[in-house]
Amino acid sequence: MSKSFRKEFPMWIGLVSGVIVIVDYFFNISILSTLSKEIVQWRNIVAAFALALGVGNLTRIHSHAISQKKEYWFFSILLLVTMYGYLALGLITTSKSAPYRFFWDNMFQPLSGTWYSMTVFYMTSACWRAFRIRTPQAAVMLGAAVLAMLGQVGIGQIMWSQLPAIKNWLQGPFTTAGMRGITIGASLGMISMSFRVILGLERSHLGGVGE
Amino acid sequence: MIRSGRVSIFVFFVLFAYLGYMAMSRFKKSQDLPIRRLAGLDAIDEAVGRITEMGRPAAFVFGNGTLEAQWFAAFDILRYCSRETAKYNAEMIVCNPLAEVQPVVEEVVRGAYIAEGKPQDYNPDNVRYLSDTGLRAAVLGIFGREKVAANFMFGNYYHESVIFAEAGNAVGAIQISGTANTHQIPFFVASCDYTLLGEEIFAAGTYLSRDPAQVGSLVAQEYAKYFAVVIMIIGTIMSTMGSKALDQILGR
Amino acid sequence: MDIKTLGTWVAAISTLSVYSYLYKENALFRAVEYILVGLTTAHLTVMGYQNVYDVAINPVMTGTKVLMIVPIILGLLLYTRWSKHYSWVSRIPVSFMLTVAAAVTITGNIDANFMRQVRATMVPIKNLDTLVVVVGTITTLMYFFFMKIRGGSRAEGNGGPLAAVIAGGAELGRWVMMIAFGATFGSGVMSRIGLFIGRVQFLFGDWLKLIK
Amino acid sequence: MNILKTDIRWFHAILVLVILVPLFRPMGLPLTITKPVKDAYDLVESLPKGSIVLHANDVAPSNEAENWCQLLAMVKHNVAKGHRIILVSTVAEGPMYSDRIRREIAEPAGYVYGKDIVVLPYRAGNETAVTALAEDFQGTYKADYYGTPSSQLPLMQEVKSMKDIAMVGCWTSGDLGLWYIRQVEAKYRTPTVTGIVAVGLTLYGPFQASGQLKGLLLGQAGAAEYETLIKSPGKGLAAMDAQSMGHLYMVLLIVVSNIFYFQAKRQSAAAAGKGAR
Repeated sequence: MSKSFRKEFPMWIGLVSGVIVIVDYFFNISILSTLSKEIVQWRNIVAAFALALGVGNLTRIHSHAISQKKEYWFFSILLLVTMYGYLALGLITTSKSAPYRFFWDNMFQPLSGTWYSMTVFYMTSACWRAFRIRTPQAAVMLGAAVLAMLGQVGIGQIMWSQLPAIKNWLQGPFTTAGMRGITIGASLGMISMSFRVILGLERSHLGGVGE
Repeated sequence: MIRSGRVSIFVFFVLFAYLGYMAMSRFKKSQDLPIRRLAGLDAIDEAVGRITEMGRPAAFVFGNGTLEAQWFAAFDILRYCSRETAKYNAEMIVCNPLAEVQPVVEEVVRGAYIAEGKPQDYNPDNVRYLSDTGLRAAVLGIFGREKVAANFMFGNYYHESVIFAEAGNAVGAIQISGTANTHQIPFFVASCDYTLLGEEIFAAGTYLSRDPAQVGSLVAQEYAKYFAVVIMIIGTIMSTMGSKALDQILGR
Repeated sequence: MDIKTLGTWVAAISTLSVYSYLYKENALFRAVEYILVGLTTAHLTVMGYQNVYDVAINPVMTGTKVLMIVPIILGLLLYTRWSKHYSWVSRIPVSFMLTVAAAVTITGNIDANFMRQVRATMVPIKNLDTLVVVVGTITTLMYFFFMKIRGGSRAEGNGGPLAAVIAGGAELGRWVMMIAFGATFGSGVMSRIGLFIGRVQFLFGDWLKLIK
Repeated sequence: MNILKTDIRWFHAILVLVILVPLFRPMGLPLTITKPVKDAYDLVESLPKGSIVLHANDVAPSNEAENWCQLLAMVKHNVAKGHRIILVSTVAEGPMYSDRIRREIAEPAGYVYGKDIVVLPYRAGNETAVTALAEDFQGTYKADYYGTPSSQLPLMQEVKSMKDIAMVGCWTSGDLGLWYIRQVEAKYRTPTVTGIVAVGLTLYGPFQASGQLKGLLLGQAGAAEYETLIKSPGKGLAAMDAQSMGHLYMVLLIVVSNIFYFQAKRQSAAAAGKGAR
């Protein structure tokens, strides 16, 4: 098949489905409405198929590491065994079975929760390292952060009874204004970026080689 | 036919597209780039220079959020970073949390190497799928073991922003970040050397590629912002005087 | 040792291995890191498979919704990536996934994040709060004017009155953003400490039974 | 010695102590009940016995520390008032937490599965999933999380539309509450409350102010306030003193680091001055 067909055909499939979803958003046409709902659901299904690509990528990288005896190759074995073992367990016994739940409850869940909780340590180092009054604007950011922090806990209320009100003021009008300004600008960026993707003007994903 | 409540948005959308098209054709003729330089982008070149000098790798980390426009903007920046690293024979590890874009990420990086005339240097093992929850662990591990000297963080970021930014700092990496997620921008601003705020991540791609379609849509965005400012001023004056007319028209 | 106690021990050891990174990257951490990547990938795939089975495969097999064959075929086409000659075919589903995501981004943003935000700013100015919202939003948006008109006025002093207004507005917008960033950073602290307290309550409560 | 170059791990170690001590020795710092939490409490309090409450449970490991204690507090209140509970989720982990509610709270209180409480499976699709369940609840859930057909669950038979739901609670770190505001509250006027993580105030504050949300629980503090109202101290309340000390510690770090920073800057400026002479 010709080279341009290989490029154009996927683009047209995308264009048609994208346009259907957008037209359905603006216009009430029953057939498009049904189709658009289907398309959005189809996308989620296709995306689920893509998960196997992730499995493939990990398998390739880690079997390389093992066969070439790269540094840490032993851990690659651990990864592959865990991944395929858990995958088999889930596919054979389903995710509701007790053994599957055991690993989910006692490994996945605490590990994942612990990862999130690590943020507090990095917040600590950010507080120590990053908040320096180098410019007047940095001073304003620092001041707002300190007031907001003290205003939202009991100890701040003991220190100064007005702190919660100040915190609410900073997190109210100022945060609304600053974040809304960013949101309006960013939404325009998102719309035009997405529009280019639909029209095929942005096509690095279609085997574009940066031409 | 047209859904109620979406008339004004539809008119806006059509005008937006039309303006973008006009600006695109104008730029094709004049080639005059009408936008200012963004500071964070010079820093990318600086960072690539640094990793080349130090002989340590860079990391490009996507945010953990679902697939939407910020990802596309991140692809554009990834392409630029990959081309720069390919040009100077430096190494860059790409960390991707989302399986559905894994083919795209691989294509972008491979394409950058081909564009630089070095397809043989492309190492697919450096484009790593790490799964959403796994990403956090793996990125910290990669930072710690590979001692990355530069860290690019772009896309749909959540919680992980502060972890990656501070962990990257702990290994001494120069850090450039960008996201449109307002709840994460503060952490990037506090911890990174350069941060692209909100819409700037979309403008970055335009500046880097100078692609007519991108320039065109950036100009359209600019007009839309003028429109928004003017509308907000008029609307506020009107509502202060007690008229809700403009709000009602826009709500049609 | 019953299964519940075993589970708690596994969870506690996993938790401590992760925290060990804060001291130094080490073998225990590395093991947990690799396990977590493997576990998550498998978990997502299992969940994805079950979703595909419920929503697509089953309806096709039982004939209740034969149309669901379309996403199944598209999904399978993804795997042509692994073939040398037909890998271009995988661009069809990739293009489909990306454009639909793009379309959903547009429909999700154009009203909620653009028009509604603009309309929400058109409030009657009654007090300081509303003034801050209106002026703050407008000036922050001015910060994102990328065209050269703004740079011209400030750097070269040749921009004319409009450019001067925009430059001034953008500067004010930067201050507003900095306050917003500080306040948001501050409110983030509560979530982050909360997450850590959750783990501490697990370690010292559920595991060691030292706190209630 | 340059204190600014202190090994950051010392600060991490101190942080652990700062959080641990108040957990072992609570100080009983004051806690003001905020209006949005009181509003949520009043709403639950006002619902008659037997009302059907829909909890959209998007608790996952990432938001467990904040949303889980909020949800528990409200479910305990629901159970105390004899409300019947339906749990749905738009995140994959949600049903596993809902299952814990059934096992750990509802059934010990004498709730009968299928009649007083139902756990429904996860539905992908985010806002589209919410739209679907709002438009056709019984059609969206043909079976429960355990695979029992909905036709065999009496509670499911009672929910013909969202109008049969007395209250919706959304527990999330993301946009879930906004979807319910748009798809359920706006269309069926079902009273909606949301529990969110502390950073979510910017997102939900406006809807609370406009009355679209009937109540709002913000982070662990929201849970702690609710626990105070229902007089059942839980993990949220236990955490509040540690929160206070943690916040104070972070503020001190910022202030102290800046003092040393300015001192160092003055010293280097003075040294440069001498060199110039």
